[in-house]
Amino acid sequence: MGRSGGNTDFPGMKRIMSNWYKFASPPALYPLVNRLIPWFAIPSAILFAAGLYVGFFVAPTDFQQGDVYRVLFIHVPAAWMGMLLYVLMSLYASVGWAYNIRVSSMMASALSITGALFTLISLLTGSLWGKPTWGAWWVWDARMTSTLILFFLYVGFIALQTSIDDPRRADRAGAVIAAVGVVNVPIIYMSVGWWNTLHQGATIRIVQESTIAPTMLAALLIMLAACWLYSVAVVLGRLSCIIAEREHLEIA
Amino acid sequence: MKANHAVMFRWLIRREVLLAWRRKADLFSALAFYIIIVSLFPLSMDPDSRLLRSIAGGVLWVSALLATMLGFHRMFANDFADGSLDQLILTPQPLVLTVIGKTAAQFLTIGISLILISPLLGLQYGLTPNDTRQLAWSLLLGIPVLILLNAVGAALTLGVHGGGLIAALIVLPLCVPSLVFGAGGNVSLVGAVLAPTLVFAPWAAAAAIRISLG
Amino acid sequence: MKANHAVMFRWLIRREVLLAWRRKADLFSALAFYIIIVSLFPLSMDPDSRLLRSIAGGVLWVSALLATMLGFHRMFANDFADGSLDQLILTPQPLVLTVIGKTAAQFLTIGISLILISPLLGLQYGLTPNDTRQLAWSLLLGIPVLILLNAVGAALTLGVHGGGLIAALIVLPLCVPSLVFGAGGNVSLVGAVLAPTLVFAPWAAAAAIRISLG
Amino acid sequence: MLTATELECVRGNRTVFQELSFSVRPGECLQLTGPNGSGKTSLIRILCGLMEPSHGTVSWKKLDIRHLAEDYRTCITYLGHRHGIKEELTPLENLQIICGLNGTEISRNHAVRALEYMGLANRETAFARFLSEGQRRRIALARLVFNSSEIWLLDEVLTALDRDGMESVQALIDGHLARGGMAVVATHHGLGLSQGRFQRIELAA
Amino acid sequence: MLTATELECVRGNRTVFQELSFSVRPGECLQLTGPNGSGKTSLIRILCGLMEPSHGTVSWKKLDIRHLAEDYRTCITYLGHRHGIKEELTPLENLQIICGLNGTEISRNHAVRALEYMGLANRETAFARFLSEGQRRRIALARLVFNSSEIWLLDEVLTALDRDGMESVQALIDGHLARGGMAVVATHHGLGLSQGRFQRIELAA
Ligand code: HEM
Ligand SMILES: Nc1ncnc2c1ncn2[C@@H]1O[C@H](COP(=O)(O)OP(=O)(O)OP(=O)(O)O)[C@@H](O)[C@H]1O
Ligand SMILES: Nc1ncnc2c1ncn2[C@@H]1O[C@H](COP(=O)(O)OP(=O)(O)OP(=O)(O)O)[C@@H](O)[C@H]1O
Ligand SMILES: [Mg+2]
Ligand SMILES: [Mg+2]
Repeated sequence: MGRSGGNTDFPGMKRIMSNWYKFASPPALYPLVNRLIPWFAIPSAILFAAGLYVGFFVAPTDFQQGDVYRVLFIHVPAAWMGMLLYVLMSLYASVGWAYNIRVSSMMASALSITGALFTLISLLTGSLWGKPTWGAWWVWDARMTSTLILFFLYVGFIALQTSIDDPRRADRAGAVIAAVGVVNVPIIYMSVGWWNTLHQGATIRIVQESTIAPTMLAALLIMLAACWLYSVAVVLGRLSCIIAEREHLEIA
Repeated sequence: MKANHAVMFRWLIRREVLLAWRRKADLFSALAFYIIIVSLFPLSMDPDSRLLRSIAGGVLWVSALLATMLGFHRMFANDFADGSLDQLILTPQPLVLTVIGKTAAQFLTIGISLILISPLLGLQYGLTPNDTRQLAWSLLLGIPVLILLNAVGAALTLGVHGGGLIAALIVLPLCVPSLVFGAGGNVSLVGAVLAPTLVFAPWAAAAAIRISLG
Repeated sequence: MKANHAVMFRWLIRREVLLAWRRKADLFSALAFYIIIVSLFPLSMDPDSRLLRSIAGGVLWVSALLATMLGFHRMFANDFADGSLDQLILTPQPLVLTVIGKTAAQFLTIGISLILISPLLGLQYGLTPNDTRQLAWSLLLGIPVLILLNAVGAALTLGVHGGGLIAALIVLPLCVPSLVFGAGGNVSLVGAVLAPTLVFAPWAAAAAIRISLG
Repeated sequence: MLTATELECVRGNRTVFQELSFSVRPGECLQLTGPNGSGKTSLIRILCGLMEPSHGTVSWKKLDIRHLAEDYRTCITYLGHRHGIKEELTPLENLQIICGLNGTEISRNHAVRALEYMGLANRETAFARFLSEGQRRRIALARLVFNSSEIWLLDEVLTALDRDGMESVQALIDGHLARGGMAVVATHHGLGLSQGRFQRIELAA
Repeated sequence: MLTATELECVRGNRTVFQELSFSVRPGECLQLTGPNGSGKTSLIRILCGLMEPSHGTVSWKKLDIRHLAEDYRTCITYLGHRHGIKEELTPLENLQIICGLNGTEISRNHAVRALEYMGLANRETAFARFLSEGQRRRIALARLVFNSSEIWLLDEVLTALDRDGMESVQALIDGHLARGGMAVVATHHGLGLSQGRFQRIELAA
């Protein structure tokens, strides 16, 4: 009764599962994971350097906002990564739960921290940016608000997992909440949007330059790629730590 | 066997209501809490009627949310602590039915009383009868959502220390849509949120309980 | 004999802090809970800066009250349930000291962190540095009051006899003055409430514990 | 017939027991003994399906209990260390509710007789909160008096009971076995059972 | 010398016992027996001052314990049905803290030795949450190993323990009596004590 992945009830499923299990057994993956890390870490470092250079020295000064706008090169990719990683996290968690693949669940835990971090960065850079542009550290703009809530979702997930000390249970519980969360994310965004348009008074439209200078766009894209590679590297790193910790736990 | 489910379900409801009745204290403190929070705001700010009316919906909704939070993480925790959750799980009834029964009972006790008292509190904020009616409706549809989401949170944090708070953490962000729509006075949208919650939340909670006892 | 009191008190504090540390989740989630609640209010109303500024005090105070309440009613209940409260009472230390030790520990862990985070949240409501300072002060003086009153309530509700009702009905109203003064930003009045609470609440709590164990 | 095949139980990171296979036939009682921490409670929880064995299966009439789910639960009665008695309810309410929840409703005066049998005469309507440790335990046990489910799973069933208490419980188990029921009992005390075939599993620490 | 004079205990509206007088001398053990609900726990709680007798007094060295308060509490060690073990703490922490709280600090390796004596070797640093019922009970009992307070008040001390567990507890009580300590023990099991003068009070239901 404890196992909740309905799939295990089909005859034969057990065998397939146990194969999966062997195939995706953490110890087997451990060395591979470690070998992969530098392949993502180094390129991301290079791209960061490049992106920041282009963004802060090559890209032209914005005629409206002056140089403040350059925060965008960190802010926007961070915001996007934040959202993306949440979806990924839920995916990994659910798969790990349904098919009982430990690595997948560990992956979810690893993703949660990085995702939360990016979201936090987008919040911080956002409000850094908001001060000069909107004259306030914080504005209840729809996008900002929903990002904030996304951050809370991350926090809930992390809090739950850290507070449960049996790893298997933590994985499964996390999967449930991640699944519920990811279903809710669109509804939340929608509701916040509705709320924001309900009180037009408060909405601050983020003024969109009609044409972003190509160098700006380039810088943005480079930074985006850099963040991508960075996340992969960091997540793999965290994954290997988690594996090490848990396997060690099981050996001891 | 199936024939019996009705009987068992009746016993479950009877149990829950009886317990709620014996624990009047919890019920009352939830209500008292609700009333105090709601009455506090007019006290803590300049009594300008327009201002008050504009925050009424929000204050009532958030307070309702909090009042439900206060009690509900104990929904399963008590039964878990004294071992009767084991017994509930081992009844021939599917666990989902048990969850539904417990949440229903919660709604019939705390939920209803919160809803009934709200119009009175609305008066403090000089709500028009029309606004009041709308608010009551939105609460009537919204509070079940809050209860169901709380059930999931409570189930996930069974036996976890500080479970109550963590449950709150998990649940609060999920409550945003119903909060926004409800406080915004859009009853139909609240209903739209309720429907899927009614369908999925009990299963999620049941799964969560299984996981927690693993 | 007296010489030992210091030692025992140190062990008491060590115990409480160690437990708090083991239940990091508790502390951490009390904070997150506080932050979330504070951020939810604007979602439920018209987020125009003037309105927000005018309710900021109320919101932060109510949320603080909640964040304390959610955790603290377990303050003695846990120790009661597992029998360690009996042990605490039977230590050679006077019961009042034990109560003071526990509440102090609570303040040092959850209380302080709530106070420290508040100014940040003030930003969301566009509070002026001046308002913020005032708010922080009122919380610094007010949260001890909330904790102490909660301690009394928790002690009364031990073992959930009919006492629960009385506790809720006594404690919640007692919180109202500090809430109103604090939310109204009147620091000196909050201080005026704190003084007597500091003196009497621990005795009341100690007495309540004795009564509940009867 | 209740069969366990190659059960393995891992709690945290330590294997509590492995390769445990046995079967209990109608009219048979399986007594679990062993030092503290040897896995009696774990085993019983696995047998009722509250816990997953890390390996191996439990089957009832040749079917895995995981698939039987409700059909299996109708056949078992479990009493654990923590005896799910609600302190806010009276013994009578506790008993009637737990029976009702299991689909075996029991009339008020049957309930009263069951409680009397367990030595709670004229305490039926006091709140369980006001009863002593052993008396609460007796409420939980009163469930067994008119209980006809095939499998009893009893953990530390004699704890906190006085002599008569123990005897009446033993009498109940006897009767159950005589009716062709099965019982799995974890206990540190010897079970002075007269009737029924016996089987003892000694779990190692 | 611990003396009880004409104790009466009324719980709710029923008199549990009345006119109960006895005294326990150094090196003497008072065993409380009696059916469930006969008042053993109540009596012990009265003897530690956790409960007020509805009539009568308990005195220690001729002084009413109500006036002695702290000075009395330094002389007693109480273990109840519910052994205040914190599940978030390790056995080691549990033991050291409870000793420290009673003003009798105990060094780490004394603590370890006490736990080993109670059969918790190499489990000292696992969280109590992960221990079995009996193992938790043993943590609470480890307190008695290096305990020099004059009066031990033990309620249902043998519950949930296996054979060895019971024996080591009995050995502890023996040693305590031999050192001239006093013990009041409520139990349903016979106490196989060799040493020390005995006294048994049989409470009626
Ligand atoms: C889902 C989350 C977010 C996304 C996808 C996002 C995306 C963007 C993008 C694409 C821009 C470029 C400006 C434009 O052309 O629109 C921008 C600007 C900005 N964002 Fe965000 N952002 C997010 C959250 C936030 C948050 C949380 C804050 C503040 C806390 C924030 C504050 C700003 C500010 C101040 C600007 C500049 C506004 C202006 O150009 O006038 N954003 N954001
Ligand atoms: N809180 C209470 N309020 C009222 N009556 C109570 C309370 N607790 C116990 N009693 C009653 O007091 C009597 C004595 O209880 P007590 O726990 O002392 O018995 P006991 O000898 O310890 O029983 P056991 O052997 O089961 O532990 C019992 O009949 C019980 O019904
Ligand atoms: N929640 C848990 N997590 C990890 N390990 C556990 C947990 N509960 C128990 N254990 C370990 O599993 C083993 C078996 O525990 P179990 O409760 O089944 O023993 P038991 O035979 O019932 O002991 P007792 O006779 O004391 O009741 C013990 O060594 C214990 O340390
Ligand atoms: Mg056990
Ligand atoms: Mg007793």
